[in-house]
Amino acid sequence: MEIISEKKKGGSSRELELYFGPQHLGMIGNFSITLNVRGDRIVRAEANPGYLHRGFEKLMEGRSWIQNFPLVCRVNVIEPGSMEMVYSTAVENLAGVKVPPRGKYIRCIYLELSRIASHLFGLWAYSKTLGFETVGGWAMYHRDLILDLFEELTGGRVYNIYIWPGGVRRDLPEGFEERTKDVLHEIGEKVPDYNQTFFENRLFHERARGVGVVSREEAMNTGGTGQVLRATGLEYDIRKVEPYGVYDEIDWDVPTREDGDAYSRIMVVRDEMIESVHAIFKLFDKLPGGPVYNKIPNPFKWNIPEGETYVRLESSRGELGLYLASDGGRKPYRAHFRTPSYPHGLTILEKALAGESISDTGNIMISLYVTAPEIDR
Amino acid sequence: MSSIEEKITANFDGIEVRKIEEGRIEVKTKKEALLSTLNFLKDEGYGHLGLVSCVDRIEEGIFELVYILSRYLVGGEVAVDQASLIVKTEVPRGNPTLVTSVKVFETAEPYERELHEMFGIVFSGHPRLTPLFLERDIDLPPMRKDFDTRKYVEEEFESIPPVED
Amino acid sequence: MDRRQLIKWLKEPLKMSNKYSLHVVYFCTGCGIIEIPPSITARWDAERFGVKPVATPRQANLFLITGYVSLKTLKPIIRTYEQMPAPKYTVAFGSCPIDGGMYWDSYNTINHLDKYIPIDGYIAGCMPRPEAVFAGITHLWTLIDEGKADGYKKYRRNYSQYRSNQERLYGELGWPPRFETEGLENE
Amino acid sequence: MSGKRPSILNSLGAGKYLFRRPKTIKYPFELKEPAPRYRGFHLNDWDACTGCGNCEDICPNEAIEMVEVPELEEAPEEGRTNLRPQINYGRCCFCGLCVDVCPAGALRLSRDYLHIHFDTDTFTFIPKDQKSAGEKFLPEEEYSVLKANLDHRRQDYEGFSQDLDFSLFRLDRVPMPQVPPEERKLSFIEQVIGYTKEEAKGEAERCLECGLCEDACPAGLNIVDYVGAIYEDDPDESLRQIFKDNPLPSICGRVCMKHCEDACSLGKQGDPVAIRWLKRWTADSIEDYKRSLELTPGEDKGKKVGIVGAGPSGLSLAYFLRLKGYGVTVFDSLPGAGGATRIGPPQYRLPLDAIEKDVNYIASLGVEFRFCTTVGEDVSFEEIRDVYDAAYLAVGNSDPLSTGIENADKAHLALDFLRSNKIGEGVEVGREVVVIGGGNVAMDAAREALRLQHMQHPETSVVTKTVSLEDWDELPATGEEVEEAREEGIQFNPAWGPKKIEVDGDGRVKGLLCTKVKSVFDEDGRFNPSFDEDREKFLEGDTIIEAIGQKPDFSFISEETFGKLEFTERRKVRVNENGMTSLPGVFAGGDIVNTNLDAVTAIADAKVASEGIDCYLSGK
Repeated sequence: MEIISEKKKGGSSRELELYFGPQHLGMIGNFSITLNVRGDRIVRAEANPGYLHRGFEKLMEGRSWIQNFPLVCRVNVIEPGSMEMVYSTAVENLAGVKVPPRGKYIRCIYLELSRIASHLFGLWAYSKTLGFETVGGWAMYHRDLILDLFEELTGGRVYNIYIWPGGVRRDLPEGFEERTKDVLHEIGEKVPDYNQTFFENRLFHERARGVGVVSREEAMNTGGTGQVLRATGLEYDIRKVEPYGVYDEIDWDVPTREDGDAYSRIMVVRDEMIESVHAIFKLFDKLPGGPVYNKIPNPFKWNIPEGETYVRLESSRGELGLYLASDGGRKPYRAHFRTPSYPHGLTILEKALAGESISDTGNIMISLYVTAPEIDR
Repeated sequence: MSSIEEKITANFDGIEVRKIEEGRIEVKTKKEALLSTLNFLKDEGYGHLGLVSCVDRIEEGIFELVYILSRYLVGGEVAVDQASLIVKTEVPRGNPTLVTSVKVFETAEPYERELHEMFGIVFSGHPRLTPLFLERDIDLPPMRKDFDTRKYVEEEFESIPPVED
Repeated sequence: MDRRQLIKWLKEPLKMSNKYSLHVVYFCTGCGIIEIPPSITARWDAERFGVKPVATPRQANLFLITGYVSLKTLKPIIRTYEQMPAPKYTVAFGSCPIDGGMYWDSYNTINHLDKYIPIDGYIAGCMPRPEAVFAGITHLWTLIDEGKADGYKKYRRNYSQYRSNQERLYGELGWPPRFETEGLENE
Repeated sequence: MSGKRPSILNSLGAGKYLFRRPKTIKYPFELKEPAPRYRGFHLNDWDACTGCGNCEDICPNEAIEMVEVPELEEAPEEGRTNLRPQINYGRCCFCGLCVDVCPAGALRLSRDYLHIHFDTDTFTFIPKDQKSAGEKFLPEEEYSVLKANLDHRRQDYEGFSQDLDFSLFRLDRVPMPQVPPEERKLSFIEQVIGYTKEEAKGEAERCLECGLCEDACPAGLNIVDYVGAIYEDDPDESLRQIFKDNPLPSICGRVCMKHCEDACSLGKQGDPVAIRWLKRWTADSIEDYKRSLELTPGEDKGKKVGIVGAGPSGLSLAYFLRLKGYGVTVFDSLPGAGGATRIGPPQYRLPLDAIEKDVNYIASLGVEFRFCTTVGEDVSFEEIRDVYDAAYLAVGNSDPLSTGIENADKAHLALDFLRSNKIGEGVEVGREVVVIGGGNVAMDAAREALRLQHMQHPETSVVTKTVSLEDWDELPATGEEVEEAREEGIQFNPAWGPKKIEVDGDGRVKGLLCTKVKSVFDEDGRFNPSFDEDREKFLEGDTIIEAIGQKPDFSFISEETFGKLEFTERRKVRVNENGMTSLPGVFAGGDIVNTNLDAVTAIADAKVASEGIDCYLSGK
């Protein structure tokens, strides 16, 4: 993209300041971007987060270890599963709690299911922004089928509050495996329709190719992880780089693309969904018996020894980390979530939007899968 | 090739390196030596700054800044099973000023803005140290330990009367 | 349409048409917004209740405040509410607008939403499921029938109290008062 | 992929869905049943709920508040309050932690989720259970989705409920190492060996800090604090908390009736916290109380108090008064302090050195003990009333009762039997012993007799039998005691009344003739047993022990002062709220005043009397 020369100050190309504000049809979540545009070219974009800031880390310092368990899954509403997993793993590292093997498997099944649900939500948001209402309807319908599975497994549709330190909260209800496989088969049968209607649709190619390009060096310099990196050909996936749970016990591969534009990111998301569906089948085949939960000490008296830990895992949008420090007391001393949308939404988005047209703002933002609650915490 | 610990201790004095858990190595440096340490580590391949955080050690009267570095690539290939570094430095609570590390890691720019707003740490040389999240200007930065959020809610919000018809 | 509905339509066509075509302003204020896409797409289909999302507050008459309200979001909420044309209704989702919910002790979220803008209906749940949303819509219908959904009149009547509450929260707001505050209390 | 540009018409393929059935759930007409584990509004079974408040403590959003429900009856000693959780759905996040922490398993979540209203006050609700509250719940046919809200919900629509292997508390107790029955019945070694440090910490960690035990304890000990201090590795702090209300931890740690454990909320579905054994661990693990207690007698108030009887009540009063700075002299006819606890419970339950440990500490506070001095013989009660500014009657029930049946003189009296075995020269027992009585003293006598039999007749087969008026479920002895006695092979004959002691030619006891008991208490609950005369039974036995209770012995009080002493209708000394009897300056406590007849209530009376004496003597 050539940079518009400074000379043309007056006339239609004088610089305007527009608010792609919190209340906007193209905006998913509560986030606002201040666009300095000349004509319909964005000269400079400035992200303006903070609309969903609840001061999570301050609240966590005021609650005991088990009281934080329902709070922590509310950091990001689109994929609560990975938040619970990162908090539980951090607490287990600090307190030295072991998780039984069946518990680990159920955790990974639950994480993969919430990854698919989160990708389907992203697909709805992206296709809606590009005008494909039907594809959005399908994605949301399939996501709702997965939410019914969550409701059956954990008792809650969206906030599942399921993974807690020591394992998972309840065992699988009987018949859960068959129903999950039916839902996954139904989604699997729809993939050709998705491809034909959306992924191989020329309109999508026109709108997404070459838009919002983030090169590999740029992504690596500004903390990009997840699809942003994998779309530039780098197989950087925390489930492979730092295996957790049972991801190293099943074989699956990391889909990548080359160009690093919106198109490649969405195609990486699509391939990841298909990969997750296969992973769940493999996990169910190797599901061992036995307990799913090692009882933690009495929650009112649980003093976790002094220390700190940094845990990271692969959420649907990139590397999700948690720096957790304890001073030996009943409450966390400091918790800081490293959420994937933070660098994507603040540094990479501003770089990617520069020089693009206004109509592609929503397109680029959602292809980077920027979700507002994660940035503000 | 020698492990990263020896390399660090070889090149810097007055630095403590300690393995705190599986895959995590803690590197404690002085405030002044921070930028050179980060530069050195970046050249060593630790190009991924995951997080810039701050722990308010109120008893010792210091802010403990935490930089978490991991590796993207090892010799061109994706870095598998590589330990991450937790680089720590201390800043007195009295006047918490520190040189910005945006020149070394561009990722640090929003994190430092947040720490400025939440703890009141001034990063000299930062391109735009403007508020990021908060709408109301609270006199005491909210993430400090001496800021009591429940008392703040009691005074500020509960005191506003409900609307009688 | 059974006879009773027909008589209602003939008697008050304006209220009935207003009731059965609630246009929701598209503003994702809180975490409850994640239950709105399933409600408006195929599986739950809010269109059967006449609920359709629209882009700007100018075309909307229902404002769904989904979940907690942080201080920075409250300003656009108040502006959006004030920009909506007269017969407008607000429905608040979940526990947070009622009494603070999970973030009751957070320095950046408000605990009682009805101190700043009038609310016609609260839906319990954290967060409410699509069925609860539709039950909320039918609750709103009954309120409109009985003429009790008069949040906007209450806003105008007690505008000085609302305005003073808002100003106590933010110091000075960036826009002039919507209605003249003196001499309006007794209207 | 990027070579051939896909045609624009591809997406028309989606047209085939035009002719398929829509997947919409037509909500008000078609209902999607919530999952069996759904987390909706709360259900609370009021019969099981004890109002312990654990749900209120665990709730991260302070949504639960314990509220008094007047129509429920309160029973602190059984650990039931009339508080019930009130849920504020303006705060609740439906996480279910309260369900996982409820020790009684009373709180569950239902599958109801509909409540819509314009008034925020209706979102606060005291959940009731479907069994008792008809008006709160609709039967199946009347339930309609649009009408459902907090006021009326569907009957037995339980959702997320408790699962004991996922609960936030541990139901089973850390096992206490004890000597097995076959081994312990051969000697007097202490049966309960005691916790190690880790075991004590593990047991103390179970306590949910709900405080039901503190309401049930007659002496109101700070149980949550001292158990918490054990968990925090601080036995000194734990001892300080105990000594605020109870100066005899070593004694009470072994023989207390543990009202607290009956009230413990964990006891509803599992083993209560072993509070008594933890108190004993604190007392045992600290060698010298003095170093960790740092208690000094109050500055001298120049007044002296005479205490008659060095039992738990007398000793505690001495301790409390010394802290207030009064001079104290304790009179007791026994050679050592401890009163009933000294001569009653045998060595395997309460060894003498445990008693001495507590007594020595109290003595070190400057209490003057006058042992082997019987009030009424060596010194008169009137003398005490004149010399001392106040007197305290704590003589306890020291006079054993006899059945008065034929040849009753041939039988041993339980108290004398136990006393001589513990501090006297001991008693010879035959090969078959029959103990008359069903209380704790009878259990002690029977188990002690069994041990003596094994020691005095090593190789021969010996048997001990007990006969009691009460049937199995009415036995006054604590369940544990009866259980341990049966483990040791003691044969029980419940619901049989003693009629006549058979004696052979030269006066040796042959056995006991008993008649069947129809009922022990008459219709308005007073003790007046009725017998079925024609059903009789003969129990062989060469030694008979009578353990049917004790009564106080007021012979040391002169006639005219005794006349002025008022009694309640249950023959207990009447005392006002300060513990003072009708005689001015004379206070009373212990078994002669309260009806629990145990050490901890005696200590509670002493605490009340210490405040009373302080006010009386400083003229308030």
